[in-house]
Amino acid sequence: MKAGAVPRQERVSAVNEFLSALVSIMFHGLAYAMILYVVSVGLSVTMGLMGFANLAHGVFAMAGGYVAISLMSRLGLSFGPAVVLAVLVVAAASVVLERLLYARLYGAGEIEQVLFTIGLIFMSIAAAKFMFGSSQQELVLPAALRGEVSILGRMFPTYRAFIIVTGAIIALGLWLGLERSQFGARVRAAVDNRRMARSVGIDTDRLFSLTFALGSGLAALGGALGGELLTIHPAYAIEHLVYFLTVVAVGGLGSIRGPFLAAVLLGVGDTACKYLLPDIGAFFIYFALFGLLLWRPAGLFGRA
Amino acid sequence: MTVALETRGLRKNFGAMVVTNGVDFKLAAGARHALIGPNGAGKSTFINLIAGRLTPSAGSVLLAGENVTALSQEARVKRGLGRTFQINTLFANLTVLENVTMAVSERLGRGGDKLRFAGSRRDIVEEAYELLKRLHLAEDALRPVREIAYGRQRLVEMAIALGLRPRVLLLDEPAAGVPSAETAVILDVMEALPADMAVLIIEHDMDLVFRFAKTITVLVRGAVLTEGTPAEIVADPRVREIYLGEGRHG
Amino acid sequence: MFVYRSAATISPVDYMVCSHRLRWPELLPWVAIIAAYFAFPSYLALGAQVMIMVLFALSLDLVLGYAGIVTLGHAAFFGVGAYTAGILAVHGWEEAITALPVAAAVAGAVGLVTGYIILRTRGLTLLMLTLAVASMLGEAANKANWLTGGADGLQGITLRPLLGVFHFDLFGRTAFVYCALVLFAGWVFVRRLVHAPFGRSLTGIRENAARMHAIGAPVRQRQIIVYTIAAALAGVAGALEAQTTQFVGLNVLSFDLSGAVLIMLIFGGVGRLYGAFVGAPLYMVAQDALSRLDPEYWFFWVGLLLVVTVMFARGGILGVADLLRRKVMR
Amino acid sequence: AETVKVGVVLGFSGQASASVDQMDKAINLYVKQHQAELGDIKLDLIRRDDTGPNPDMARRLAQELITRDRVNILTGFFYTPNANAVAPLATEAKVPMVIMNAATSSTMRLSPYLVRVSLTQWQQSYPLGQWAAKQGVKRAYTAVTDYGPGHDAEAAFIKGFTEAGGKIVGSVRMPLKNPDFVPFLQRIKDEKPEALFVFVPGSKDATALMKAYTELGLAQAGVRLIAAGDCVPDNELASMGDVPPGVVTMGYYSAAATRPQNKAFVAAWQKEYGPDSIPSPFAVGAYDGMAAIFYVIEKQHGKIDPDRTMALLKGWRNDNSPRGPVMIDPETRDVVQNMYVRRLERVNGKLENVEVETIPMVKDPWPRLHPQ
Amino acid sequence: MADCLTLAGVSAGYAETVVLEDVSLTVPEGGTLAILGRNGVGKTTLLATVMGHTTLHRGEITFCGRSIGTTPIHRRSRAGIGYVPQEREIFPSLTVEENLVIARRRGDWTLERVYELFPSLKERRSNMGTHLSGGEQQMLAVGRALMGNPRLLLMDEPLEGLAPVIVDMLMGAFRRLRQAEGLTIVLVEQHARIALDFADAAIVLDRGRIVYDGPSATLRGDSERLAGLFGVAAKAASA
Ligand SMILES: Nc1ncnc2c1ncn2[C@@H]1O[C@H](COP(=O)(O)OP(=O)(O)OP(=O)(O)O)[C@@H](O)[C@H]1O
Ligand SMILES: Nc1ncnc2c1ncn2[C@@H]1O[C@H](COP(=O)(O)OP(=O)(O)OP(=O)(O)O)[C@@H](O)[C@H]1O
Ligand SMILES: [Mg+2]
Ligand SMILES: [Mg+2]
Repeated sequence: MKAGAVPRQERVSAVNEFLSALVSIMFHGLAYAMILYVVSVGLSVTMGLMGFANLAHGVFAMAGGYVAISLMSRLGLSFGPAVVLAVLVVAAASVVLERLLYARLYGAGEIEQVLFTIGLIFMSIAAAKFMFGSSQQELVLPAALRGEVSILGRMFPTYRAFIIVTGAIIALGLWLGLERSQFGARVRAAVDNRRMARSVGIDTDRLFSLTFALGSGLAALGGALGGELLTIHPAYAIEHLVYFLTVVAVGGLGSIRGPFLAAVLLGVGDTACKYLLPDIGAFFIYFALFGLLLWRPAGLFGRA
Repeated sequence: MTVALETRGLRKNFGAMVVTNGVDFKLAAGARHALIGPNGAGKSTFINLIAGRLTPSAGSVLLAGENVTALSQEARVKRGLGRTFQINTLFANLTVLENVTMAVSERLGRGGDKLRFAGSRRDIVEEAYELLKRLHLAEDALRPVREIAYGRQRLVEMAIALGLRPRVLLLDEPAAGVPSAETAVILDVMEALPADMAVLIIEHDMDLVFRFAKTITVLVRGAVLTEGTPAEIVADPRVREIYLGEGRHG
Repeated sequence: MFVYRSAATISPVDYMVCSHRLRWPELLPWVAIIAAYFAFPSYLALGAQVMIMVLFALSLDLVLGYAGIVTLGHAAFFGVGAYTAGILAVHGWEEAITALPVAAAVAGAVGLVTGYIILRTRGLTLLMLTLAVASMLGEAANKANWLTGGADGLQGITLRPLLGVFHFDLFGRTAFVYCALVLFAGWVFVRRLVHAPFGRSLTGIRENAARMHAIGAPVRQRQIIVYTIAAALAGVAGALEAQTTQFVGLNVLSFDLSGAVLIMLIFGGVGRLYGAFVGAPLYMVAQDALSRLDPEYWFFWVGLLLVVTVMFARGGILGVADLLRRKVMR
Repeated sequence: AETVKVGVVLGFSGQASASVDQMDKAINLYVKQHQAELGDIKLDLIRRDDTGPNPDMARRLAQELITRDRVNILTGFFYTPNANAVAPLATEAKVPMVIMNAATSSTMRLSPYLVRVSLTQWQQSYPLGQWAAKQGVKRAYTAVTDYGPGHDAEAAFIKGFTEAGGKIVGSVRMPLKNPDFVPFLQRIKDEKPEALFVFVPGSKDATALMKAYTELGLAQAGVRLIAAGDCVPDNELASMGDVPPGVVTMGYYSAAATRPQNKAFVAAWQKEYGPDSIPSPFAVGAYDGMAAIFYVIEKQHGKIDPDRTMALLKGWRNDNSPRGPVMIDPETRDVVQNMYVRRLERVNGKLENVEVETIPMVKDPWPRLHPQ
Repeated sequence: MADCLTLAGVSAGYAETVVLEDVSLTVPEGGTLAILGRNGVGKTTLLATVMGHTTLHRGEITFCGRSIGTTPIHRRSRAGIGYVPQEREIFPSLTVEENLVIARRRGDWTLERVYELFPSLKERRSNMGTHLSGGEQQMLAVGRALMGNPRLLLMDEPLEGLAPVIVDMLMGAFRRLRQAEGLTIVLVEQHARIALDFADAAIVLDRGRIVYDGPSATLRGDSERLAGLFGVAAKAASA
């Protein structure tokens, strides 16, 4: 055997190592991204389409998580039905909240909306703590989602693979169902000018209730599905707020595709940065936010 | 004749659509000039290019011989350019008087004063009030703009521009939405403007145009179709076909 | 906007010329502060902190209320001011009063630079950029252990007695009076500013930037200037905090603080100069009282207070006050 | 009768409310159990919420407690910066201050009126480093949260580990606001060290970290997890999922400890707060803090003199603590206690920190290594 | 012919402010009514009141025999009232086509037909609503109202900012609409001549009250009376 053989082998293994690092960055990044996406796209809907600065969006995600977990632990439902039911429950509850409170603030300035939603966050933190205690809740995954699966010759947690697939399906569904339908246009019309929208026959109240339910339902879905990754605890809404806002801002307000791309960028970027340059890990998100927003102030898919 | 405003090969496109297509245009000091043309011909765009609200894709804008193409809107205003907007662009929550005072105090370079109270310059407020009186707006002086009728808001548009005492005044459909009776007010005011002020007016109200303008440019699809006196323009069959229509204004 | 009803008797010109005149209710905060000093000698520490927040909220009002720039990162400047004053003191500059202008200058410089970069954007984008600026500064302060003490906080601040006579006492008397005087100066300055043409033009920019351009106002420049001024003012507030607490922790740069000052201002009323004077004390006193009654769940009640305020008191406490006054005058 | 006022400054709301909740429960439990010992001395506990790492607020609250409520003793202090900000007041007002949690070594030097009953990072991570090396671990990786206590833990572990002959193959500092630890652990998994030392603040982060450890199968890949006790708070174990057994931590208290003092404590706790409630080390810190405070009150018959109090506290010793013997070093005023090597195991289907080795009466090594 | 729109003793305004006082009028099905009057007399307020944008203080509004005084705005629209507001109120975040499509309701008017009427809109179909010239926005506002296939069309100065040829074309189109489809039209217009030429009946408002109500022919021939009503003599004479 020639002398050069050993170094070549080493080189091959270095390349392999690099590739496998890449695969795992992509994998974990995507899993994280999908949860960010599902929650944030709901915010993109309420904030972008409806123009409501809903900082309390995370509350609905948290509620989704709590409801799903309670359904599982107290009523013994299994994961799937619990998540679906949680989404329905939260969406329904959000409509009540919307009719009673949010609706009165549609005309108000964003400043008022900010104050109101911060108030809601405070109340939700206290309420969650009161009802469920201050420690975090464990989401018990069904056996099928535990353990690892092999992807491209590496082992990966099944749960995360599941998240990635589900997230992608939801994204596709939303894109087909929302971005390409008239629904979005109607909502935007209603936000631009409520009176005129009504004058062309749009029932803005009903439309807003529906939209709001959709946004909060998505949040609940993200909260419940992602409960294992972004754990459910009373301060959930405030803790992840910056991430949700970032995804929406970078994606472009009101867009459905935008947050997807933004979530992937941020999720994978964040993961890559933690993996490769852990010491500046905390800065990544802000650098990314800074750079992306200065480059495209309206977000990746925002309307100018 | 001194040229107050000139454009050379001015061009603007939005994406693939060319809205202003190489316009060479001159406005003499003291001119009373009208710009007419079909809807979407590019008249407002032309004004926006001159005022610096839009950046041209090519060509240049000269104010009193100075090339101002690269300058900001505010720099052009400082060099004597004033304009109105076709679609009301006002401080809706401020009073009518505040709206106009704002313009006057910017003209006098006082707008950035930080440690002197705004009210300490009574002359500024008085000048603004005088303008309101001329435009028959005095009774509404202390009402927030959003509460007054649309037609009167159009007059506030005009008052703000006049508060700048520009050497070149660009008026984008000042009479649109102003009832016939009040158009007379606008006409009066315009006719009383200083003789050396160059005025370019866009208007679809041909009565007003023919009474006021000494010269007219017809813009079609972003390019100058023809230029001439009112009589020449009315007589031009192309203009009648494209813009004026038959049987009227004859 | 004033009630134009009362203007019927005087000419519009007179009315506008007089609009900056000092009205008696404007002196109420000062009466209250002096009264508080004598009436609540055991609450002076809280009083000093309230006044610092008032000054901080006042600076935010310039940006948010007058210039219409919504920011979630105003703590950046407060923090920079606090760290500046703190670091100066740790390194031997133990004179408090002269440290204030330095803190203002440093915070102002940060405001100028960041403002220059981010003020070209609007809305949510701007909001996120302000947040990013503050967060990056916070992370940097955490990392720069050697300078800031990192998460353990900056220790070892000692100050010479003010004017060589008044040392910062345990009861907070000196701190109270010191903060009150600085706040007074800040108020005089801000009041001048907002009643000056500059302040009016900020309103113009907020209302309709397109028109401001068209009347020849240098819009961006004015925005950057007001952002810088507000940053400097926030820096002074931060410096006061560092000096009266004699400690600086990472929280001075936190999102929580940015949020808190925003809440206080909106609670009081935005864009009306006195929102800060009403919002900060009420909010802080409410928080203090509620947290004493119910240390575990007090923020539920604070949240409820905010929600109720928004529902029934648009425009904050002062907004309601205005409304009531108008009703009464009818 | 005398009244003793004790100001308790803790973050009842805010990020660490779960841990503070434990402390509050412990305080109440102690008072309930021992009230009688005070006789007719009235104990007035005044709780104030500093809302989190909020030094200015903590300082203001302490100031008010001192000037307005005229407290005799200050206690609580979850966060180091808060304790640090209050320390000068303790000196100025001569109010003894019993730190129930904040764990940065240098804090003690800020005032002669401080004592600490919890622990220091050095006290726990330094011996852990030594222990690990002695177990034959050659190559270790450290991962800590990027803030003061994390830095301390990192330095302490590395010092202990390398002094005993180990080698550090890599170190990473993870951001404070960090929802997902998987990327860091994946990287470490790829590096294949023999052991991974971890410090993260308790509660949420701890659970997230343990989950990531489980999910990635680090144990199966041959990476042993050795951690500061904060990573496995007893009260959070139930929500950590299928953590593979064998995680080793160093800590001063485990609810699973079998010594009688602890059994009695846990029994009393569960009687009070329900059978599902499990006391955490935070609780024991607060519990012992109350013990120290009760001690000085009784000794002085309710007439608290600051200097006498400090003299009493220096050298105070309690053999009845649930954590085993504990005392205050008269010199540094810092806590001296047994440190336990614990292994995470499933006992009757529940995860527990089983004490496997005791390192008796550990002093904080930091002052020795960092002379003034 | 049945009455399409009736106002009986209507007083309306903004919040507490009363602008219209005791206004009564009737427009028969397929009829056309011109509303004239000076600046700020309440013309816009009148149309807005029918649409439900204002506060109705007193009186009754009947549309196709049904009282609609308290009906929500969108139901009025769905019942067949189309509205072209004075300030156009194009939805800025929608494209031209979206502006039209969201107003679509079953009927003869389709996207194609609107584009046929205003070919320049078709060219700009994917422009954002406010990236249109003033005149184009006006066309869009009219087109949007037509998309709803109304039985009653309320138009507040729909000709403002339109080129003379387009004005001619549009007025012609309205005439055909009225004849072919029996559309009822209420038109506010500053140019009295155009309005009076077009409408069967006219009302003149002054400070919120009706000061003339009758056939437009009467006014058309009587420029003195017109001038007396609201001083448009100069204008009318010059036409
Ligand atoms: N921001 C923009 N993006 C794309 N197209 C635009 C934009 N602004 C204007 N246009 C188009 O440019 C053309 C010229 O518009 P402009 O406003 O200059 O017309 P105009 O001559 O003033 O017409 P009008 O008399 O109706 O006001 C129009 O067809 C318009 O749709
Ligand atoms: N939002 C409002 N709040 C209070 N008053 C208003 C409001 N809008 C209009 N007004 C007042 O109502 C009166 C009638 O206004 P309206 O707009 O109906 O007049 P108009 O006849 O349509 O005038 P124009 O010819 O200028 O369009 C005016 O005096 C106006 O000041
Ligand atoms: Mg135009
Ligand atoms: Mg009108």
